[in-house]
Amino acid sequence: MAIVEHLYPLTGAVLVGLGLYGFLTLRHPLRQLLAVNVVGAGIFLILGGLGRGADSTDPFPQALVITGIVVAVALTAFGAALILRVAEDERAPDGTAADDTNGNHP
Amino acid sequence: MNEFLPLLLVFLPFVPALISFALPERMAVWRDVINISFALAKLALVGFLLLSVEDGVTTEWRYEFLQGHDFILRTDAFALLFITLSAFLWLIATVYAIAYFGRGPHLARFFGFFNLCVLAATGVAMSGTTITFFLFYELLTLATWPLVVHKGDEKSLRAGRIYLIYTLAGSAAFLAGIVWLKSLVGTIEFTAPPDLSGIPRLELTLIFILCIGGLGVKAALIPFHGWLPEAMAAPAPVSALLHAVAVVKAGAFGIVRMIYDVYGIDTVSELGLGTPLAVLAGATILYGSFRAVMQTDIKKRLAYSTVSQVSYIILGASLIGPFAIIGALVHLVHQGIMKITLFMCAGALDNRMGIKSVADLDGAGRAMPVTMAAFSIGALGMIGVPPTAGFISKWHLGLGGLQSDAPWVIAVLAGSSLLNALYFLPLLYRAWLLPPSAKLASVRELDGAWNRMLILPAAITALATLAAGAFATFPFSPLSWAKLIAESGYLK
Amino acid sequence: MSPLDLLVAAPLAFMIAALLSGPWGRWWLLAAIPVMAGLTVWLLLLPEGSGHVVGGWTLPLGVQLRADGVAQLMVAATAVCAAIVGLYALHEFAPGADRSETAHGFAFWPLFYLLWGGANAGFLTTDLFNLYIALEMVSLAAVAMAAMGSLRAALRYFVIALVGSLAYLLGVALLFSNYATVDLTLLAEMARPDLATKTALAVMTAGLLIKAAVFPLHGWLPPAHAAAPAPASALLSAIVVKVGFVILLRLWFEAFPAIIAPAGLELLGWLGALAVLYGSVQAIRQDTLKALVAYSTVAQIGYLLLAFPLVATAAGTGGAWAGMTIHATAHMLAKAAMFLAAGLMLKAVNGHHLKDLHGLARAMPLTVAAFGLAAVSLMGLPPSAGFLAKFLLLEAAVEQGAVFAAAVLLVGGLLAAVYLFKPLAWAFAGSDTPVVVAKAPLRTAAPLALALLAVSLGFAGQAMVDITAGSPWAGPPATEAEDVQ
Amino acid sequence: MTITDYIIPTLLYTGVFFYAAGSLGLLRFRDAETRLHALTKADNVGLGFVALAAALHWGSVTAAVKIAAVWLFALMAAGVTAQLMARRAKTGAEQDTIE
Amino acid sequence: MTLAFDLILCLMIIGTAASALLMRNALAAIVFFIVFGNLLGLAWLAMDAVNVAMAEIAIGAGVTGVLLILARQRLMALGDDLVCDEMPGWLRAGALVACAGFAALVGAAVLSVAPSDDLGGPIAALMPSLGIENPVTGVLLAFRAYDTLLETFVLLGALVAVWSLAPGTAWPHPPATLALTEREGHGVAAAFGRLLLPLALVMAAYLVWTGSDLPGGAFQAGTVLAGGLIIAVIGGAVLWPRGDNRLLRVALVLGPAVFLTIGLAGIALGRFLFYPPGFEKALIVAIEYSLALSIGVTLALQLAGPPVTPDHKG
Repeated sequence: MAIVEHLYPLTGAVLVGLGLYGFLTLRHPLRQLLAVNVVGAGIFLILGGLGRGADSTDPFPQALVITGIVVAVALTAFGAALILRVAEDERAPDGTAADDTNGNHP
Repeated sequence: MNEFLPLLLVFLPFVPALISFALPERMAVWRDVINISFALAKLALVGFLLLSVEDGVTTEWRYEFLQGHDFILRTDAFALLFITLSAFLWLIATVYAIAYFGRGPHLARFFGFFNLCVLAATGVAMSGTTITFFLFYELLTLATWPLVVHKGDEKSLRAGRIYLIYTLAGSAAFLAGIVWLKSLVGTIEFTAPPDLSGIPRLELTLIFILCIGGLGVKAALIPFHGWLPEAMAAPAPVSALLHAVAVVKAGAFGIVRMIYDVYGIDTVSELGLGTPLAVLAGATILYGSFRAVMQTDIKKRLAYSTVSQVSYIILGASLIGPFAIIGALVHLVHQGIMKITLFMCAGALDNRMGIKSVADLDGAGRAMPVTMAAFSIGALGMIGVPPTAGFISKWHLGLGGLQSDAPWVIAVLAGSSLLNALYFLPLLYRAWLLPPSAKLASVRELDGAWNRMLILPAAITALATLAAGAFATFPFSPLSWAKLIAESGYLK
Repeated sequence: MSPLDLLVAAPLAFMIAALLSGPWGRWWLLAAIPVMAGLTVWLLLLPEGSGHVVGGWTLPLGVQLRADGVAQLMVAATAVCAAIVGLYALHEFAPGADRSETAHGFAFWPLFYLLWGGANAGFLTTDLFNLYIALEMVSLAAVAMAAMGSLRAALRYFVIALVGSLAYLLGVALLFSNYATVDLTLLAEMARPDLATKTALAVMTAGLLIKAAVFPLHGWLPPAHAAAPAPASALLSAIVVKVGFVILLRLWFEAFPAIIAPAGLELLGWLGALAVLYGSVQAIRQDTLKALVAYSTVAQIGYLLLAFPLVATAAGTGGAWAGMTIHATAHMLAKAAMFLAAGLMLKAVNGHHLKDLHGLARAMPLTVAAFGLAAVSLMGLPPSAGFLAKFLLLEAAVEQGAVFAAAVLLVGGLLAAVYLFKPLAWAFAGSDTPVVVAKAPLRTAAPLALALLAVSLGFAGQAMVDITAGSPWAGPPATEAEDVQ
Repeated sequence: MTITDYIIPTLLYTGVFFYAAGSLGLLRFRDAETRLHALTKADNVGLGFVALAAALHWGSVTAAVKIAAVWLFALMAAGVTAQLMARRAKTGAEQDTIE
Repeated sequence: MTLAFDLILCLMIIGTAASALLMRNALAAIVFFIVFGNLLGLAWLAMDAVNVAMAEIAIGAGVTGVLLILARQRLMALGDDLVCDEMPGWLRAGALVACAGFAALVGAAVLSVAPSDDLGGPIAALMPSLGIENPVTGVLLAFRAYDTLLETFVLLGALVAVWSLAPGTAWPHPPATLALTEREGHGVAAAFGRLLLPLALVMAAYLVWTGSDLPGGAFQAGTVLAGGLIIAVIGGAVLWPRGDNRLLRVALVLGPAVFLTIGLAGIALGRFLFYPPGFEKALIVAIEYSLALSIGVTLALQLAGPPVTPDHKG
């Protein structure tokens, strides 16, 4: 039965939709980052789930997924740092926390 | 004959352009010397070519910049007519510009772009294909913009903006036209008109309208003339160059090429495109003259006069007949010489005495007799008084109108001459016959080398105006050359 | 031995070197330029279409690299841009006063090489998953560089770029599941017009359109490109957006030309037209210089898409194809030149607005000249490479009777003239010579060289056309004819 | 069927029982300390039973050693986190809560 | 595994994902995300993809979860409560419909493809020549070593990118400390950290070694190492190094550098990233060990965030 074979990739499709909805409706960048990670997980499930044979899973998509996960975490780390720096910058618009090359501390 | 000669001729001004850009202001003398010597060198080169072309030898240089698209420079008789004019007037205008600006600041840029302008104008003349023509035509637009905005004040910037919008829009239309035509008949060389018989009339008409519309912007055909009076904000040497040689002539030149070398007179008359264009040109002539009468600013009056006078060329070209085309070609040269005289004089009056408006002219003839004499010759030429050059043009155009069964042309010419008289004669009257103001009385016209250099070019072109009229039947006169062109190619 | 992998490996090696060298890291550029120049020349000398699978494995397992025309042209243009922008950046991204590292001065260089290597990787590979990684290399470096100017704009860029990457990845996942390969050349042989393929193509295209900042998905570009430091802006506008564009080309014209619906091509063409018009109008409305230049990028990318339907329907001549790729190249050079020139001018007057440029043509004639020459190419005026591209596209449009596309090409050029002559008019305004804060005579050479190249490449038109014609899909009927022989 | 086939499920169910008890405690108890108490103790016992079942299932000494190591790690981690969480709860640094 | 198990697992995955997205409380959302990641790991196990399961749990749930928690904590300290503005209902409904439609489209596309293990056979055929038995490692470090090479540079580049965000005065100081105060239980954590770091090292080494034949490998090992480092930092057993610490730089680039060097050395023998016959396993293991070290340090520093000015509390 198709649905049974496709259970995990279909779950992946649902995750993609859910994550996208979260991305569109959540207006905080960190929450959007989380939503994007959900989308990513969904894509990986599709990639891996459709590479599943009778008794084993194709190692090729597995490798792609691992690569994808690592790339995703690298971007998430950078994104989180960027979000933090934006928040810091907004809290201190006079440049105390930002690039204070002008050095005009009070 | 060396095949690189056309290339050399076109790109010769590039050398003084680069040198002018590079030399610091304190070496201005060197800049002047180099500019003048290159202008002389070019004139010599042109003279050499003139002799060979008269023998029927044309040289060309080709480079395939894209498959199926040749870049061709060719020295045919028509090209040489324009080149001779531009080389001669370049020398004149260079001398005049040096004297006009003296040792003002930021002239490196001016002379650099001035040279590029001449390069582009020469390229326009020598283009052997529509695409080549377009390349130089656009380069001309670009090179003149910095000249128009040279003063940098609000008025010049506005003029520059208007100039760009008009001319670039025109070029876009022209480009669309030539690409369209190319897609129908392939590359068009200006040696013989291509066979257009298989192409729908509507398409041909539309392409013609696109091309003439595009070229008409630079030629200041109504309703595309709006940029020209605005561009008067530029310094006098620029106005002289733009309105006598480079820009408007490039447009008029292009229209002649379109009619005679791209479409061919047979196709044009078969499509019935000549008469509407002639009517438009006639309307421009009258409109321009009429507007000129109403101007109080001398340069503006001259500008509208240009609008009117350039259309004589288009009128002659579109009438399609032996006399008409000769009139058109000869007027290309004559109008150049006369108009540059007028602009140089106007510039000199402004430069020396601050005269800008017609009302300031009272008694100027007594303060600056040589200048005003030159001005008067130019003005009489414009009106068409014999034996000036202008008379020759108008005579041939009138004959051409009769020959082409368009007697209304005579009316246009008469009306225009009347209006010409109406806007030039009051100037002459004021300058010669009214007493000068106290301010003017103190001016010594020819004191100092600078001042003599300022007056000399106008005097030379004024004499040329007389000579072109008086010696019109001599070999190498503009008229004989125009006849040569007409006989060698444009008359079947 | 082959330059294909070295062109990626060398920048990465320099990235490591720069990381290890601390405050001296920037000087590796002087070694990188000759190395990359040599490799690029080598690449250009390769017979077209030559390639290999990395590590000596075979398809469909391995990653295939290939030197086709568009890759050769893009890699070469990238090398020129990166080298010159890098030289310009030597001053801007330098150690602090006491020879100590600064965050930007240190971090720029590894990111610069990452971007360079990533762009080369993207241009040279035929593997869709490998392209994903290349895309991320470039995006990561690009966002970090944008963050050096404005954190806020960078965050916006980052979030949107992330969505674009994931959309692309989703397509890759579907394609792999469907065909058991991610190699373009194999996909081209197997392509079937089924639901999975179409869905994959749609989401990948959407993702790439985001990355290439195509209207209406361009929103992230102007703030990010306008705020970044000049060398970063130059790299972003010149190189980064082109990577997404090249992948789009490969998908639409190499892997799946057979299943692309004409409606899809038309849609892209319309988007391109809207981008040209919208970007130009927005550029006209800007009163800060870098925002103007950034919106110009939005408009210029529109031309690339405008060409899609023209390329697809071109009957063998490949004129539209050549026009499109030459436009990408010309835009690379001209836009990099323009951003660098803008950076110099703004730094010199210590301002951001167009009116701050008042009279600058007298104080910095060479820089203004560089800006003007770059503008000539962007406006598509002769004799620049930009003109050549526009001319070829116009010719294709007229031949195919695509009146609307032809009109957009012409009107777009006019609008470009309107917005580009605005800053130039300010530079020519007045009659006094303004006092500038900082003149950088040596660095002026960078934008000038790029701009001169953009203009003079117009003379090498046929050479570029020949290079780009060496792509497997440069003209579908012609390629088939060659196969028959 | 050998005897291990009966022992393994028995151990598993026992483990699950302890897990269930721990989770129940987490849900039902009032304050942080008692919740921690339920979680750490009951769950680790549960894990122990499951680990034992797994070790028997594989039936090799190396596997058993690895599983024992896993259990020890878990115990240690649970102890440390419980400590830290309890301190946190005590000192009243209460900004990080899930209401 | 039975269908019921798969079904329940999938429903739980979807449920936790929905909770992670829809919870108003950010911490709850992140916790649900971590649970979601772990359940995904289970799903990968159910699909016999143990390598992926380990990566997902360690990196997808673990590292990403810690990243999010840390980011949230620091944002809270800055007065950002991570509460999203409510969107108008009609917009949300529109988004819901659009996303549901999109999910349905993707679902339909997924259903139209029959799952199959197409490349398992060709890969298995090539594995003996590599001398290793874990086919996923084979793909990662042999057939698609080029991808993996680039990916390690993405990871390295991401750290440089994080560093580039440092405020002007902060570089090259260390990132904000994570160490607990005495009152928060510094002593306990320190003891645990000191114990765990060597254990993590051993474990990472084991994971790499076993990764050539059994599930495991550089990425999983690197994550374990990163975890050990983070816990050691929390306990104060290890201090964050300065950004310009030479040893640190060497540790960061070691993996990518070794990988690249071996790749370039391959040119001498034929092709970039070509492993000479007989040396495949040795080279792969060498790459993996160096990578694991670099990945561990890189991930740990990515978690730490950009450097801060010394007097600045993170």
